[in-house]
Amino acid sequence: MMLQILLAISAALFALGLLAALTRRNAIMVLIGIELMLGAGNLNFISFWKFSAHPETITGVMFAIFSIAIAAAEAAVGLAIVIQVHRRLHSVDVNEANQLKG
Amino acid sequence: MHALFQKIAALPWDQLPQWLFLIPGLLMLLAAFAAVCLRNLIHSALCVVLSFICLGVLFMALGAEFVGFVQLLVYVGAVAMLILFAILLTPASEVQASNNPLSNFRLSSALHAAAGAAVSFLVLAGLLAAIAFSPRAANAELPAQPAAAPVALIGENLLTYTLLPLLGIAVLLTAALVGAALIAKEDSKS
Amino acid sequence: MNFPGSGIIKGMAVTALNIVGSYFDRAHAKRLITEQYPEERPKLAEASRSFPFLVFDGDDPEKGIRCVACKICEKECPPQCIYIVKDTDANGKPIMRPKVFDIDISVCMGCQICVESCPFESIRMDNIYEVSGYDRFAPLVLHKPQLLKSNAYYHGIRPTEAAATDARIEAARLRKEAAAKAAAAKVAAAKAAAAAKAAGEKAAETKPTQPE
Amino acid sequence: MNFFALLKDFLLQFLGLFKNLETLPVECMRLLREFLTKLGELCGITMPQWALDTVSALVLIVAILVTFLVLFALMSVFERKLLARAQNRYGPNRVGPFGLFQPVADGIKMLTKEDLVPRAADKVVHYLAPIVMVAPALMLPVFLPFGRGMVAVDLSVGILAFFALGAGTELAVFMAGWASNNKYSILGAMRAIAQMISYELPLVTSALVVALVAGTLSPTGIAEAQSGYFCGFLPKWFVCTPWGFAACVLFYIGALSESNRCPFDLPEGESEIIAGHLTEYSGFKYAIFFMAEYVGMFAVNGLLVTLFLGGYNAPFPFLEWVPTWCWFFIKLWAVALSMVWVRTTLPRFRIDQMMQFAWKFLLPMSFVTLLAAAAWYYAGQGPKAWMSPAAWSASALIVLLSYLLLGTFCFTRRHSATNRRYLFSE
Repeated sequence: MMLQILLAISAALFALGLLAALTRRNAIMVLIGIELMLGAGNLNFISFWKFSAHPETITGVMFAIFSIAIAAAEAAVGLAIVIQVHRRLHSVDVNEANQLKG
Repeated sequence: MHALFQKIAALPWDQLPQWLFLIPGLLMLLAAFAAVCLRNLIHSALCVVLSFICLGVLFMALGAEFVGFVQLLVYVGAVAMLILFAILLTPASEVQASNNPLSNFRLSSALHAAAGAAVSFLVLAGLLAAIAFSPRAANAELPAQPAAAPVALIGENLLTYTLLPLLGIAVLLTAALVGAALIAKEDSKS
Repeated sequence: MNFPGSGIIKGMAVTALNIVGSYFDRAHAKRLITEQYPEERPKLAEASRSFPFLVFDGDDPEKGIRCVACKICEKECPPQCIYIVKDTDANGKPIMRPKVFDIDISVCMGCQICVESCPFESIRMDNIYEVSGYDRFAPLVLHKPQLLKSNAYYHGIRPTEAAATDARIEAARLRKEAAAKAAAAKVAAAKAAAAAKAAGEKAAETKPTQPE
Repeated sequence: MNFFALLKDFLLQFLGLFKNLETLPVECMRLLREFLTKLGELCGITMPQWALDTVSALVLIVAILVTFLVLFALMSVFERKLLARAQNRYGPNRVGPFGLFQPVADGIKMLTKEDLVPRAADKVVHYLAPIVMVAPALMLPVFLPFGRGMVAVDLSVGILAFFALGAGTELAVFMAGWASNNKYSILGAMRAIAQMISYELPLVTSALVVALVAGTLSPTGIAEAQSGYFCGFLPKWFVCTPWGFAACVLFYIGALSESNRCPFDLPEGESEIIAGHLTEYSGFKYAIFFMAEYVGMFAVNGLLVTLFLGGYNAPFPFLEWVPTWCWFFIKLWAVALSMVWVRTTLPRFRIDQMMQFAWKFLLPMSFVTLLAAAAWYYAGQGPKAWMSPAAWSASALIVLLSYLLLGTFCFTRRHSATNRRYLFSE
C-alpha cells in the first residue's frame, strides 16, 4: 500500500512536470517541468530501493545521486541556451525559436 | 477523561512515523501544481523550489538522508538560483504578443493548452492504472531491516562499482560548466 | 618581511593595539575623548547662543525689568516670533512695562536682531540648548515669567558681554545724571540770573556755583 | 505518591546534577524523560516513545534557541563595544551595567517601529522572505556537537546537512531583494547571491579536506578525531597541521563572506546601495534578518570550531577539568570576536576584487589544501601522520609553495594606471 501511494505521488509529480513542459510557452517553465519530471524519476528510484528485497545494495540511491548530478548539468546548459535565445530573439517563447540558423 | 487518554494511547501510534512521508509528499504535489498554474514566473519558480525542498524531505523520510541533503544542496542552492537568475536575465519573459501569427490566435493557444493537459492527464491515468494493477507494487512489503544508506557505503560504492559513471559525471559536469559559460557568453560582435 | 598578506597582519596588529590600549593606556583621558553627555556637559563658548531672554536688574523681576515695551524688537524680528502688549495702569494709561512678552521659540531663528535693536539692553541671547516639550505648540511659546532672567545669570553665561553692557548702562546712567545736573544747574543759573537781574547791581559781584 | 512529591524528588535530583558540570546538560535531558515517564505513570498511562521524543526534542530546541539568541544579543553589544574601542570611543554604556542591556532596548525599539511594506512590493514574498531567512539559520546549530555526547541531531551526513540548509539563505536573500521591487534591493540581492555562491565553493572544499582526513562527514566524529594530544601535551587539532591551518584560514574567510561580514559586507554596502536587500525592510522583519545573520554567523563559527579548532576538546591535558561544552563556547566566542577584530581593520572589498579573490585565489588554494591533506595522509600512513616528519614536511611544502606562488600572482599590485582601458573615453 505504501509503495503504491509513493508511486502515485511520483506519477502525479511527473504528470505535473509534463503539464508544465507542454502547456507553458516560456522556455524556463519548460525547463522547470523537465526538472520536476526528473525529480519524479528520483522519487521512484528511492521508493523502489526502500521496498527492494536487498536494500543493502544501494543501487537506487546511487542512481538517484547520479541523476541529480546530471539534472544539475542539464539545468546549467539549458538555462544558458535560454539566455542566448533571449539575447537573439528578445523572447523566450519556445514557439518563436523555430529556425535553425543563429 | 481517563478513558479518552487510554483510547488515544491505544491507537497504533507506532505506525505513525511510517506515514509521515505523506506530509511532504502532498505538499510537494501542491507546490508543483501551483508552479504550473501561477502566471507570475518568479512565484512559479519559488513554488518549484518549495516542491524541491519537499522532495528532499521526502527522500529523508524514506531513509535516504544523503540523497535528500544532496537534493537540497543541488536544487535549492544551485538549480533554483540558476532558474531565478535566468528569469531575471530574460526580462519580459512572460510571453507577450509575438510575431508568429499562429500564436496570436487565441484559439490556438487554448487548443495548445488543452492538448498538453490532455496528454499529461492520459499519462497520469496510464501510470496510475499501471501502479494500481501491478501485483508487485501491491504486494510490496517493507524489508525486515529498514532500508538505510550509510554515507560510508555510498562512498565505497562510488569508488568501486560506480567508478566509471563517477568519472563520466565528472567529465560531464566539467563539459557542462565550460559549455554553459561559452553559450551564455556575450557575442563579441553584438 | 614582505610576503602576500603581510599588510593585513600589520593592520590587524595596529587595531589590536588600539583596542587593548583603550583599556590599559596610562593616558586614558587623552584616548577616549567622548564626553559622557548628561553627566559631563560641554563648556559652551561665550558667544554661543540659542534663544532670547529678558534681563532684569536686582532681585525682583517685576521691578527690575529693563524692557519698556517699546516694541522695536517685535517690529524688527524677521520671523515675527515676538509678541508684546504694553501694560496699563488702573486708569488705562499706558506705562513703560510689558504686560505680555511672548517668544515662540519654534519660530525663532536665533538671528540676534532683537538684541542688536534693543535700545535698553533688555533682551539678550541665552545659551540653553535642551529645549523640548511634549507638544508642538504650547510648551514652545515662552512667556514673560520664563523669559525673565536676572543680570547675575547673564553675567554667569557670558561675562565679557555682560560687563560691557553694564559698563554701557553705567556710562549712560552717569551721562544722564550729568545731563540732569547740568540742566538743573542751568535752571538754577537762569533763576539766579533772573534773581540777579531783579536784584540789580547790588548782587552783580556774586557768581553762580559751577557743577563739578 | 502525588504530583508535588514527584516534583520535589526530581528537583532535588536536578540540584544534585550540578556536582558534575561536564555531564550536566545530558543528564538534564535524561532526567526530563524520566520525569515525564513517572508523570505518565501517575496519570495511569504509559508514555509512548514518540511522545517522550517529541517533548525532549522540543525542550532541546528551546534550549538551543535560547542559547543562540543570547549569544546574538551579547554579540551585538560586544561587537559595538570592541568597534568603539578600536576607534577610541566608549561604545554603548547607557542601558544597564556597562551597557549590557542594550540589546533589550534595541529589541524594544525594533518591535515598536512601524512595519512598512512598499505599495509596489510583492506582499506575500516580501512577508515570507524573513521567515525563509531565519528558519534555516536557526536549524543550523542542531548539527553541532556542543560538548562530548551533546549533539541535538547526530547525523552521519551532518556537514552536508549544514551546507544544504545554509543554501536556504540565498533563496531568502533573493526573495527579499526581488519582492521589494526596488533597484537597490535587487542589486544588493544579486551581489549577495553572487558572493555567497562564489564563497560557498572554498568553504565546502575546505570542510571537505577535514572530512577526507577524519574519514567521516559527521561533526561528532570529526570532533572526536581531534581528541588526544601529540608529543604528550600539544593538541591534536587540525588547525595545528599545515593543511589544516590553510584550510582553516580559507574556511574562516568563507565564513566571513557567508555571514556577510566586513570586509565582505558588499550586499548591504551602505555607501553604495543603501542596505541592499534590506532596504525596504523595517521594524521586526529587519530585526529578524539581523538575527538570522548573527545566528548563522555563530553556526558557521561553530562548524569552524568543530572542524579545525578541536571542537569541544581542551587545548592542553591539564585543562581537561573544564567541562567540554565550556571549551566549545570559549572557542566560539574567540572566533566570533576575532571576526569583529577583522571588521575593525579591513575596509570593504570592491565587487570585482571580491569575485577575483574568490575564484582566482581561494578556490585554487582550497584545492591545494586537498592535495596537501592527501599528502599528509599517505606520507604519514593515516592516523600515524602526527608523528611523521615526512607528512609534516610534504604537506607544509605544498601549502607554502603554492601560497607564495598564488599570492604573488594574485596580490602583487599591477600598475594598472598605464594599461587601463577607459570604456567611454573614445
